[in-house]
Amino acid sequence: METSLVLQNLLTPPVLFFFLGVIAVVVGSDLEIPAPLPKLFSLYLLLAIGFKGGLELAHSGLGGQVLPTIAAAVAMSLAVPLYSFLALKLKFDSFNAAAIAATYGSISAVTFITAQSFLETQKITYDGFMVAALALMESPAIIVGLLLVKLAAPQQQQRPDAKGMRWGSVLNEAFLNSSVFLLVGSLVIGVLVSAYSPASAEKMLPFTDKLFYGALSFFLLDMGIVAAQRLNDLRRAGTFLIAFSVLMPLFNAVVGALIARGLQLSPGNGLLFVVLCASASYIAVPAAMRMTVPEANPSLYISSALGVTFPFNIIVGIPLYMALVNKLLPAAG
Amino acid sequence: METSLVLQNLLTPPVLFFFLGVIAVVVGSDLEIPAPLPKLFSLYLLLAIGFKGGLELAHSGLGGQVLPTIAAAVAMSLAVPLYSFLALKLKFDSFNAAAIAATYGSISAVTFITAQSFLETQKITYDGFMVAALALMESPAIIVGLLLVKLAAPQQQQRPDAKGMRWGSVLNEAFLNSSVFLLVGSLVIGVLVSAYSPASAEKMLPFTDKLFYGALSFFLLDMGIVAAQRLNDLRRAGTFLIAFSVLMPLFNAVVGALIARGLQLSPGNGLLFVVLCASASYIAVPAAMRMTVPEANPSLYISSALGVTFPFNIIVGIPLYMALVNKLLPAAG
Amino acid sequence: METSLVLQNLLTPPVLFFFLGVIAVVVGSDLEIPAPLPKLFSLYLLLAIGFKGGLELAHSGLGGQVLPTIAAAVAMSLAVPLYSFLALKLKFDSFNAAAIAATYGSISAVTFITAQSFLETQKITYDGFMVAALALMESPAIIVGLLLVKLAAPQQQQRPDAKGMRWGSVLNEAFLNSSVFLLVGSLVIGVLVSAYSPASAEKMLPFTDKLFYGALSFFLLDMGIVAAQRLNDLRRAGTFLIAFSVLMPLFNAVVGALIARGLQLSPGNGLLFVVLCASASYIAVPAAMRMTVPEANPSLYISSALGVTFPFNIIVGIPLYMALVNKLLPAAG
Amino acid sequence: MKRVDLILSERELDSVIKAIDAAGAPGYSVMKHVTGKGPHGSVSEAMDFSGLGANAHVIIFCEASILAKLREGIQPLLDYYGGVAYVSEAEPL
Amino acid sequence: MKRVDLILSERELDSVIKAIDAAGAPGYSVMKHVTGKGPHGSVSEAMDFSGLGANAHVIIFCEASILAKLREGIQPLLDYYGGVAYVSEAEPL
Amino acid sequence: MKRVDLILSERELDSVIKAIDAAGAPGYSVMKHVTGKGPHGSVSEAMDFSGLGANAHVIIFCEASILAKLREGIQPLLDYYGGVAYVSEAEPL
Ligand SMILES: Nc1ncnc2c1ncn2[C@@H]1O[C@H](COP(=O)(O)O)[C@@H](O)[C@H]1O
Ligand SMILES: Nc1ncnc2c1ncn2[C@@H]1O[C@H](COP(=O)(O)O)[C@@H](O)[C@H]1O
Ligand SMILES: Nc1ncnc2c1ncn2[C@@H]1O[C@H](COP(=O)(O)O)[C@@H](O)[C@H]1O
Ligand code: NA
Ligand code: NA
Ligand code: NA
Repeated sequence: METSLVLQNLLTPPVLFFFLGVIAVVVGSDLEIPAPLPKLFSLYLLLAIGFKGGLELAHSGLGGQVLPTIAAAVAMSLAVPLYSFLALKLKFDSFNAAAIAATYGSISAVTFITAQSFLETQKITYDGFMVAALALMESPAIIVGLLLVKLAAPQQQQRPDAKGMRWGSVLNEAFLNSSVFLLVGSLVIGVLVSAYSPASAEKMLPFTDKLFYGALSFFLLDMGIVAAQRLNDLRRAGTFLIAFSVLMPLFNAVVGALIARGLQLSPGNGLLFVVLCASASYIAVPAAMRMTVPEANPSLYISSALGVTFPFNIIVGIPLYMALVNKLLPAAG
Repeated sequence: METSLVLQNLLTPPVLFFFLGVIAVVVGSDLEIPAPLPKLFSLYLLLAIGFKGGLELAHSGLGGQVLPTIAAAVAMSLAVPLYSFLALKLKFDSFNAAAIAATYGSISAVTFITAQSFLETQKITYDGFMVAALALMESPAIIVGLLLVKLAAPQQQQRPDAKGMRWGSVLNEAFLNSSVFLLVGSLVIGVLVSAYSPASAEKMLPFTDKLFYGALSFFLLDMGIVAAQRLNDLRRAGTFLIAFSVLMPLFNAVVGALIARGLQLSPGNGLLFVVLCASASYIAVPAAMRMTVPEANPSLYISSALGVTFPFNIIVGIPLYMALVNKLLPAAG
Repeated sequence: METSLVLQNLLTPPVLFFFLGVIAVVVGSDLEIPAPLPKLFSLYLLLAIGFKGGLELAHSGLGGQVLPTIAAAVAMSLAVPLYSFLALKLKFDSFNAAAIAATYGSISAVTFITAQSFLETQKITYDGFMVAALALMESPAIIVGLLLVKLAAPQQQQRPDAKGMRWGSVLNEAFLNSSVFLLVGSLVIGVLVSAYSPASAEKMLPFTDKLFYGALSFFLLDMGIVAAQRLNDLRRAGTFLIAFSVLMPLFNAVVGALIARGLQLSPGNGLLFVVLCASASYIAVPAAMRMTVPEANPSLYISSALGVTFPFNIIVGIPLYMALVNKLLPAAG
Repeated sequence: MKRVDLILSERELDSVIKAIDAAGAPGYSVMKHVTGKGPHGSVSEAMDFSGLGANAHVIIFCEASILAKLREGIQPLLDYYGGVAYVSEAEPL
Repeated sequence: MKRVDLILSERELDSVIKAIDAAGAPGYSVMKHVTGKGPHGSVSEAMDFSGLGANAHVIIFCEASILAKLREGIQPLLDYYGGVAYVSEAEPL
Repeated sequence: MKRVDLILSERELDSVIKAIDAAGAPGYSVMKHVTGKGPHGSVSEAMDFSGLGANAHVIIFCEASILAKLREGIQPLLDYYGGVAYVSEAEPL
C-alpha cells in the first residue's frame, strides 16, 4: 500500500516538475529560472495559502480541535530544535548545531502545500486551521535557535554592529520576516474578507485557488534545480548530516503522528500535522540565521533542509506519513 | 451610510493588501517585491483594463453620453492643473508647482480600477467607455504642466541636451509614454477583437478578466509598501502639500460630481468620473515630469500623489465619492 | 478566401499585440518589458505547450500517423539546413551560412502555438502528437549546422577553450538546451500524469490551458518590440538575406504541404506540419550557435529569423499556409 | 590608458551614450539598476514600475586623448541633471 | 580624490551604508545581485527567493581625508562578516 | 595590489571563471546584465528570453604576481570571442 501511495504521489505534476529540475542539473542542461522570478512564485504561494487558509479558518472558527492542535504545533516547534540541538552537538559546534536545529524546528510551507495537493488528489479532506498552525510554527524555532546560541555558544566575539544579537532585532527577524509576515497577513485578510465581504472573496479565487496547482508545479521546477545544485555541498557536509536530514524528519513524523492520534485529528489534518513536524525550513529560517548567527555556515543548514529533507519529504515522505497516519489514527480505520 | 460604505470598501482584498504593505513598512518587516515584478503587474493591469474597456466600448458605441462624457473628462484634465497651479504657487516655485499640478490633472489607473472593483462588489453597473475617458485624461495634463513651465518659469538655464523641451519630445512623452501607449493600444485591440473575432476575445478572458482582481490585490501590496516608504519624504514636504493632497482631490470630486450630474451619468459611471477627477497620477506623469521638468523635485510630486492622495482615495475617497454621487445624481435616487 | 483568412488571423489578440509592440518601436514609445519578465512567459509557454501536448499524446498513442509524421518532421529538420546552406553560400561565408541554415531547419515554438490558436478560432481540430514533432525538430538542425561548419569551414583557428567544438558539448547544447529540455520534459510529464494521475492533470488546466492565450498575447507584445528593434540590423544585412527570410519559408511550406499530403494528415495537423517546416528558430538555435559557432554574426541569424520570418509567418504565413493546405490536402476538400 | 566611471540617472542614459559615441570612445559598458545617494538625495528602485528607473553606471576604457571631448559632451549633462564622473589609470591586462 | 570599492553580502548593506553616511562621504552607489567567490566560499543568486540575497558592490568617490573614518566604520564589519574593500586614485573628469 | 576588470559575454563566463580559479586568484565578483558596445557591435538584453544573455563584468582584486597567469588564461578567450580586460592599482582600505 505504501508503494502505491508513493507512486500516486510521485506521478503528480508538482513532484514530476521537481524531478525535472533535478534532472536538468544532473545532465547539465542550462535550464534556469532567473531571479527574481522564483521570488514571484514564492510570494504568490504564501499569499494564496494564507488567504485560502483564512477563508476556511473563518468558517471553522476557533472551537473544537483548533486551539489544542495549534498549541501542540507550537510546542513541537519549541521541542524539535531542543532535541535536534543535542543530536547535532555530537558533530557540530554550537553555532552550526543551533542553526540547523532551528531549521528543523520550523516548517516548510512548500512541503505543506504539496501535502495538501496530495490530499486533494486522494480526495481526503483537511481543515483551514492547519494553515494557522503552519503560520505559527515558523517563528518559535528561530527564537529557540538564538537562545541556544546565547546559552551554549562560547563567549562570542563582540559583533561590530550591535544589531546582530539585540533582542529587538531578533524578535523582529523571527516574527516579521517577509515570509511569516506575508503568510500571517494573508491569513488575517482571508478571515476578514470571508466575514465581511464574501463576494470579494469569491473574486479572488481564480487567482489564489485555480492557479495554485500550476504555480506550485512551476516553483517546484526551480526548487528541483536549486536542491540539486546543493548536492555537491552535501557531499562535503558528510554522512552524519545527511543521515540526520533523513532520520530526524522520520523521528519527528512518528512523534507528530502520536500527538495527532492524541488530538484525535482526522486523517487529512493528521497528515498535515505530521508534515509540519517532519519538514525543515529553507525560506524563513536560513534568512533569519544568516542575519543573526553569521558564525554558522549557511551551506550546512540550507543543504540539509533543501538538498535532502525537502526532496525526501515531497517524494517519499508524504505518502509514507500518510500510511503512518492511516495506521495510527482511528478515524482512518 | 458613509461609514458602512467605507467599511465595505475597507474590508476587500485590494484595500486590505494595500494596508498589509503599509504595515510591513511601519513595523519594519523586510517584505519587498523586488523589481521588475511590480512592473509585470502594472503592465498587466493596463493591458487588461484597456482590453476589457475596448470590448465594452465596442458594444456601447460612441453614441449617447459617450462623447460628451469623454469631452468633459478631457476638459477636466486641462482645467485641474490650471487652478491647482495657482494654489501651489502660494508655496512652490513654478517648476514644482507645474509638476505637481500636472500630477493632479492626470489620473491614477489603479484608483480607477479599485473603484471599478468597488462597484462590482456593490453590484452597481458602469460602462466600458469610461476606460476611454481614463485613457484620454492621462496626456493633456502633461502638456498643460509643460506649458505652465514655459510661461511662468523664470528664464531657464539652457538645457545641455536640446531634447528636454523641444515640443516633439514633449508630445512624445505625453502621448507615447509606455503607460498611455499600452492602455490606448489595448483599448483599440479590444474594440477590434470584439468586432471581428469575438471567439478569440472569449479566450482572453481567463487572463484579462478572471485573474484581474487577484493581480490587483498583489500589486496593491507593493503600492502599500512604496506609499509607506514615502511617508518620511512627506514630513519634509510640509503640511501645505499634505493638506493640498487631500483637499484638492475633495474639491475635484465635488466639481466632478456636479459635472456628472449635468451629464446625467448613471451612479456607476458617475463614481468613475469623480474618481478620475479626484485621482492623481503616479505612473505616467512622474516619468514624464522627471524627463521634461528635471528642475522639479520628484519627491514632492511622487510623495503627494502616491503617499497621500492615492491611499486617501482608495481607503476613504471611493466610498465617500459614492455617497456624494448617491446624493447628487438623480438616477441614484 | 486567402484575404479573409489573413484578416481573421490578423484581428486576433496575439497578432494585434505583436503589432502593438512593433508600433511602439516605430513611433518611439518607451514601452518595454524588462528582463527577465519575457523569460517568465517563454518558460511558461514551453512548459504549458509541452504539458498539454503530453496529455493529448497519451490519448492518441503512437499508432496510426504518429510515427510517420514524426519521422517526416525530423527528416525535414535535417534536409532544410542542407539545401538552405547551399543557397546561403552564394552570399555568406561557411560560418554564417551554417548558422542561418540551422536556424531555418529548426522551428519556432511561438509560431507553432500561434498556428494552434488560429486553428482553434477557426474550429479546426489538430492532434497532440504534433507537439512531439515540434519537440523533436528543434535539435537535429543544430547538429547539421555544426557538421556543416566542420566540413565546409576553412581550417579553423584553434579555439582557446577546447569546449567550443567538442562533440560532447555540442550534443549537450543541441539536446539539453533549456528550451528543448523544458519542452520535452513537460511533454513526458504530461504523458505520465495523463496515464497515472488524471485528477491532478485536471488541476493543472487553469494554469496551463486557460491562461495560455492571454500569456501568448502578452509575450507577443514583447516579441513585437524585439522584432522591430531588429529592423535596423536587417537593412545592414542586405536584400539577399531579407529575400531568403521570406522565400525559404515559402519554399519549405510547399515541400511541407506535399509531405503532409503524402502522409494524409488532417487539415489541422497539416497546417501545423507546414508551420514547423516554414518557421525558423530564434530561441534554441541562436543560443546554441552563439556558443558553438562564435565566428558567425548573431545579428544575421537572429534578425532574419526574428525580424522577418517570424512576423511574416504569424501575420500572413499562417493563413496562407492554411489556404495551401486546404488546396492540397484531400480531407480539406 | 584611462578608465572613466559615470554614475547618473537612467533618464539621461541615452544622451550620455550619444555623447560617448560622439567623443569617439572605442566602446562602453552599462550597468542599470544602480541605487545610491548624492547631493540630490537618495535614488531607489521603488518606482521602477512607473518607468522612473534608478541610476546607471557607465564604464569607458579609452585613450587619454578622448577625455577632453568626453568631458565636453558629458559634463554639461551632469551639471544640469546630477551624477558623477571620475577618471583613473588603467592598463590593458 | 579616492575611489573606494566595497563588495560584501547584501545582508550587511544597511550597516555599511550607515557607516558610509557616518564617515561623511558625499555620496555612494550600490549595485546588488553580485555573485562571486572569496575566502568564505561561493555566493550565488539561487536562494534569492528565500530573501537570502547575494552580494552588493558599493562605490564611493570621496576625499582622501574621509578614508580613515570609513575604514574605522567598515573594516570591523568586513572582518566579522566577510567581504573586501579597496581604494584607488580617481580624478574628476 | 591590483584590480582587474573584465567585461565579456555571459556566454564565456564559465570559461573565464575557470581561468581565474586556475590562475590562483583569491576571489572574484561578477555582475551580469551588463550591456554595452565594443568593436563587435552593441549588446542588449533584448534576447534575454532566449538564453542568449548580455555581458558580464568581473572584478578581481589580487597580487601583481597573479597577473601573468591571469593574462595567459584569459587573453586568448578575449582575443577569440571579444571583450576587454584592464588592470589598475588598488590598495586595501
Ligand atoms: N560621491 C559619490 N560616490 C559614488 N556615487 C555617487 C557619489 N555622488 C553621487 N553618486 C551617484 O550618483 C547619483 C546621482 O547623484 P546626484 O544626482 O548628483 O545626487 C547618486 O544617486 C549616486 O548613485
Ligand atoms: N579577491 C577578490 N576579488 C574580487 N571580489 C572578491 C574577492 N574576494 C572576495 N570577493 C567578493 O566578496 C564576497 C565576500 O567575500 P568573503 O565573504 O570574504 O568570501 C565574495 O563573494 C566576492 O564577491
Ligand atoms: N572601450 C570599452 N570600454 C568599456 N567597455 C567596453 C569597451 N570595449 C568593449 N567593451 C565591453 O565589452 C563588450 C564586448 O566587447 P566586444 O565583443 O569586444 O565588442 C562590449 O559589449 C562592451 O560591454
Ligand atoms: Na519541522
Ligand atoms: Na485627476
Ligand atoms: Na523550420
